[in-house]
Amino acid sequence: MTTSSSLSTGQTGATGLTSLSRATRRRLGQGAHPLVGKCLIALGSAAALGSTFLAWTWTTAFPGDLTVTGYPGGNQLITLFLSILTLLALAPALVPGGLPGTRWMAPRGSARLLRGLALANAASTGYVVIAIAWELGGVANYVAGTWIAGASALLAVLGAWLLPDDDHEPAPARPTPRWAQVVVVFVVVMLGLLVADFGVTTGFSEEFIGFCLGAGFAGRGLAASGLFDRFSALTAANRTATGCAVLAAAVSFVFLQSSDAYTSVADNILIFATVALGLNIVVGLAGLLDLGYVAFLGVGAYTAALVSGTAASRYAHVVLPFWAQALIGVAVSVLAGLLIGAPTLRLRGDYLAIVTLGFGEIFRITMNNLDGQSGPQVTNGAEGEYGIPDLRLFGYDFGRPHTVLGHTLGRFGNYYLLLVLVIAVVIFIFARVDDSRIGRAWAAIREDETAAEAMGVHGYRFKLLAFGLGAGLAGLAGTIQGHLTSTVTPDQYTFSSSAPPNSAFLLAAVVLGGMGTISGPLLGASLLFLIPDKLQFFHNKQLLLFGIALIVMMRLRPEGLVPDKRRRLEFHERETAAEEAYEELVADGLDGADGSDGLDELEAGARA
Amino acid sequence: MSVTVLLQLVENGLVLGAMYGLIAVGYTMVYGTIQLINFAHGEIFMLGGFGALTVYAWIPGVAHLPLLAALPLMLLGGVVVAVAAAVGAERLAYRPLRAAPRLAPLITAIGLSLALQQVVSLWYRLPGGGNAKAPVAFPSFGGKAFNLGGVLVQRADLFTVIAAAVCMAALAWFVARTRSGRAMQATAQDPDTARLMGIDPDRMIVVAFAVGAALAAVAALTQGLRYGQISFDMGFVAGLKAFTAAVLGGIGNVRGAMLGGIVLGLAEELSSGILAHFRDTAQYGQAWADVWAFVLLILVLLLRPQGLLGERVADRA
Amino acid sequence: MSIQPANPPASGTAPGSEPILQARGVTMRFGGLTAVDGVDLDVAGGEIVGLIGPNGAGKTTFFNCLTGLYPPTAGSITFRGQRLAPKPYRVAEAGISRTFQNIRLFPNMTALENVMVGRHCRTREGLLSAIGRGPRYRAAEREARQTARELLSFLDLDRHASAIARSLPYGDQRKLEIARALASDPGLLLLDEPAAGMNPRETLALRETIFKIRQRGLSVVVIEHDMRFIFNLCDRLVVLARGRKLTEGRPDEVRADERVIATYLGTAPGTAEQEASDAR
Amino acid sequence: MTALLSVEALHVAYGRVEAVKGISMRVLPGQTVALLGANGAGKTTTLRTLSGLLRPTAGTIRFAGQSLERVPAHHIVRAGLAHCPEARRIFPRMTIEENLRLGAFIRGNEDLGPDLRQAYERFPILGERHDQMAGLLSGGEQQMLAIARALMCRPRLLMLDEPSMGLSPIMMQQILRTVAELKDAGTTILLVEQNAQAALALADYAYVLETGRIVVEGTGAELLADERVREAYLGEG
Repeated sequence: MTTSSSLSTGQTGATGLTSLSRATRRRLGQGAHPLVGKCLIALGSAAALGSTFLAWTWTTAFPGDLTVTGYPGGNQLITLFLSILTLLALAPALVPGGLPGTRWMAPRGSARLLRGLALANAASTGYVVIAIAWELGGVANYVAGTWIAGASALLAVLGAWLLPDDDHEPAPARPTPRWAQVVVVFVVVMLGLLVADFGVTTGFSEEFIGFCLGAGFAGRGLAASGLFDRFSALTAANRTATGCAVLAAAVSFVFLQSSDAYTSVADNILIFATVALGLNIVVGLAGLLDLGYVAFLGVGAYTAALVSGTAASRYAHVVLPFWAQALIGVAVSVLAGLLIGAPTLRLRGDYLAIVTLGFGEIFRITMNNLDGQSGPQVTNGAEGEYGIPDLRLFGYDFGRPHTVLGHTLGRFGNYYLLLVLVIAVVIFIFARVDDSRIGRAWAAIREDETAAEAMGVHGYRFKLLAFGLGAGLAGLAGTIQGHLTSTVTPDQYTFSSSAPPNSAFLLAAVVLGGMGTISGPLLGASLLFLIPDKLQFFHNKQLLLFGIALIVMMRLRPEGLVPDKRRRLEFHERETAAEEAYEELVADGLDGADGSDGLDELEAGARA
Repeated sequence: MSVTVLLQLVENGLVLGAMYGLIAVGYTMVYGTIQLINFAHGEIFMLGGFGALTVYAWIPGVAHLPLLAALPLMLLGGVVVAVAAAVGAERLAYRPLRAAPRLAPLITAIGLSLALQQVVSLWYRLPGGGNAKAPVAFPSFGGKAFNLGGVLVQRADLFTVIAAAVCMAALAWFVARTRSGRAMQATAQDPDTARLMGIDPDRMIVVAFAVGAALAAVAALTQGLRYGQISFDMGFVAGLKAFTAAVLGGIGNVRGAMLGGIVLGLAEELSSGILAHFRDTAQYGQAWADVWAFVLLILVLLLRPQGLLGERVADRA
Repeated sequence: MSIQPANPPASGTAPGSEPILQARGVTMRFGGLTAVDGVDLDVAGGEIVGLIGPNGAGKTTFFNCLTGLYPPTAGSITFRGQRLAPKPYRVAEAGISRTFQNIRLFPNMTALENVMVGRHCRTREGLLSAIGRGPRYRAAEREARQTARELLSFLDLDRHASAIARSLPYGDQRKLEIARALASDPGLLLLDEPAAGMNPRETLALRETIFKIRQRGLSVVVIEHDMRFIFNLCDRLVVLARGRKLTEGRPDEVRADERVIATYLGTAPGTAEQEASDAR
Repeated sequence: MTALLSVEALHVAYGRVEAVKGISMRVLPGQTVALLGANGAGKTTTLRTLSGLLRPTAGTIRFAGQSLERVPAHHIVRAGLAHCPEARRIFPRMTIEENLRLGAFIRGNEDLGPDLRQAYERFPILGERHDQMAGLLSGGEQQMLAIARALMCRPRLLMLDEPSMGLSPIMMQQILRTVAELKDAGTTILLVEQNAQAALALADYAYVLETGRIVVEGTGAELLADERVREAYLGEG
């Protein structure tokens, strides 16, 4: 959480820095030859690279053991990787127009790419250098390698800022054969997997923070250089290949793991992300604010638990196969969604927010009360349904280790593969529905419901559809979650608690990630899960930081980390003041609104 | 079921409803002026309680005063803290988003609500060394309850009802009779034309936030006195209920908020009380009170979405 | 969609042809205020009717009643012999489409998407079909896209197809609204001040466009203040004043009508001076 | 005589759409100035900019020696510029008297008795129904209320935006008569009016707007005789 917030503030800080220094840069740029900048970058990055083979401190007290000479470890790996990247990124900047064959690296100009990468390296390396002094008590813990690492990373940044701006419109991509495109997509996705794997398996908070800083700034640099745009154009042109690549990468993650330690983290992220995606259909696509969404996850989990032969269940003798559990779980969730949605979706959106919030609370209370004391014994009350048996699907027992392709899959590994399948299904549904008659109807309702209805869109029906679909997908995730955690308790499904998923975290994953997009909630959910998981010192402050992050995000980047094109326009509408044009042109341009506004007022007056 | 029991339920419901009503006013006033569900209002209520407690616990001597003498000081403390928090939130969090799409301020409000809860839970310290992670004790009236023909009226109940009545009368006077009150109504009805009258809408919005916060602080005091404790997370359910009350009464309507509060309080007490009274349904009583309150909200939205004192439900897209 | 004669009918309701729209006694009250008071309106197939009257006469409110935005307090609206339910999406399905006085496009969607939304009620594909994407779905989607492109080029907007609606020039936004309205294959098009904010050249082009729309077999009802535009466009004019129908007839008849001059077109200079000196 | 209000090269835009494209005009103390033009010509935009509800993109507005381009709307009233908005915009859920008192908001807690009495004398119907909800008044009565409300702040310049809009001929005449009375009483008035002839008969000076620009200006009598005015207004030609 905090990293994401510090990330976003860091970003604006960086933007501020960029604009502030633009004038300075121009002045310097006239004096200093661009070659000076490039030399500094090369020198700095090379020295930083070299420093990773030196010791950075003489004590093993700093996590990751940075005392070894000749063999980079811990945070040094990040510095090593970023230094190499920076050196590579110099290639398109070396001669005007770029070294032949490297121009693709910076479609919009290489200066921004270099600045981003140099900054990423400096932030990540600088953070370690400072952390060494901070945690171990002073610069006495520095050795030569520390000084070299810190100074050279800074040198590279200095060099990057001496470079003149060379932003330009990206040249059109050269036509490449289909097979080459597919290869590129696969390679990039696999690289992405390695980066993600590194992040998920970071062993201590310093490494994770270094990773986040590096990845964040580097990502910004790549985006600014136009590489991301080019890659997303590539994926858009090769949807099936991208889908296969991502699926393959996701599956191979589990084969990179030697134990279940990080697979369980990945399982939790997947559950969280799946539900966040479901919520994104409701919030992002249909524009309905659901504050009790986690309850639908709970409905699915409880329903599945009740019919799977759970020991503590009233219906312990009912043991249905999983496909039946899933069907029932989804059906009950959809039903709950329709029951809540039907009366409220006719009203304006704010009511829905509160009613869903209330529903979340009611769900928790009801599950608590069906304990034999305050109501019939169904759910075992606050203690919850425990002893939910492991999943069994086509004779495959998810509780036992299986050897697949010579790799032993543990319990969490089994669930991981199933969850990848589920999230793939959710992504598939999300993408297809978004790009269809239904998706267009949702967008239209979000933009102007009255106009949408006048065009024949049955607003209520489509809102109800979104609400029911969202509830069903959450319910589906819930049916698996119950088996995975083997216990479901009412307190797992509250509005806010320190552990995701809960309604507030889900909403945050969507909002911070990017409403209406697929990758946004995935990124948001990963960050929101990993940050508290990796950074133990946040433990009791994460809800606070997370609340602050929501406020800051709405102020600075309301469209989220991965913005949807349309959303971005929506949120920055007023800045371009175009919407006012619509409104005001009525008030004035037409010098005679047929009095309809006045009539509305009158109508109100007459009723009062 | 005897009349006395029924009357006792009615008494409980009225008192509870008076408290809901006091909080609901804040929702209604803010909604009426800027169409924002101030999700953090429950936390403003909670902060009011802690403000009052701070005066009691930390200002030397206050704890030794007779409670009735200490109450005005505590009330002042609560009101100051709640109003400061609400006005600060308006200024720093909401105002910059005034032109943003509706979702932005609403999400901000959610963030604010979580952050405020956590600030209290993490950093509030009692003189004795306790913290506010769990409910903390609040002074309460000693002494026996008044017995009115079998109906027990606790001292705190009396205080609640009187406080609510005074506040509502003062509010009614403020809105209907004072220049600022009229200006606030004007801003709610037509902000642009209000500006043409020389009214600064920003000021009026601040007034709406402040008045709502002050009444929420009064409500928090009554809550503390009745239950003998307050907690950092009490704003969540109270806020939810109060919002329900505001919708019941017709959101945007100040008198409706009080009426809605009382209807909700009565419904909650009567439904759970009557259910608890009979053996067959006893188990669906107290533990389900929140559920019945919520069912009522759904019913009202279904049958009369504009609320009991129907202000218009603005559904223009 | 029924085929209508391509050549414009003579002014007035063509004898013998059953009107496609029949509004009878449409009344809309807001509390104590009667905004529309017992208005009758018949529109024949292929007819262009102008709806004029002073500001506040209830023209837009009448449109809103016709399109189900406001359920009328009294009166009935029959379209192609079928009584209309006062729900906007039902009205659109029945074949009445409209534009708005203040442009109400979906501002952040592309022009093409805007028009495709207009096609919404002529397609049926549901959730499962959208997920499964069978041949039926693909065909329907292709058809919708095709129709939308065709309409964009009909209104000379092809170059804007993938532009975000709100980035379009004002005049083109008005035209895009018409394209969107046409996408639902309506039999009757209601245009609410389509020429507002257009320059004289654009207004002239708009008139030609409306004639072309009539040639597609549609009837059109237009609210407009630009008298030159309306007199040269419409077969028949209906004048509303204070919620009531003041008069109706051919443009030249209406133009000569004393009452219309008095309430709308303005009193003749002589009487105005008289009036003003009275006022002193 | 120095102008009470002078506007130089005023531009106003909604986003990218420019609605007022360089208007210059003056209002002398005691004058009645009319602003005419077809729908969409930019009349209301001009008034809304003068009263601060909209911000000009360029140009200057000087009122009684003070520049107003950057002054917020609620301070402009204090300078003595009252705006009686288009479509009346009374506060429907307040009584007539409350509406009037709001008109005098800037005067603080002064005794409003004399002003209220004057308003009720001018419009007896308002006096008779002073404690009724304003939303229940008919259109013409609402217009009277709106004018009376604007006068409550004792403005130095009264801006009236289409006071006769949507009124019956009789009511329209009555409102115009009221405007004439105000003029005779020495009120400085900036009038936007649809009934061109009547407005010109009242006006000392008038400007005709077309798509955001002034195309004709002159004294009322001059414009009354001008064919172009009729053309700009009725689209006849």
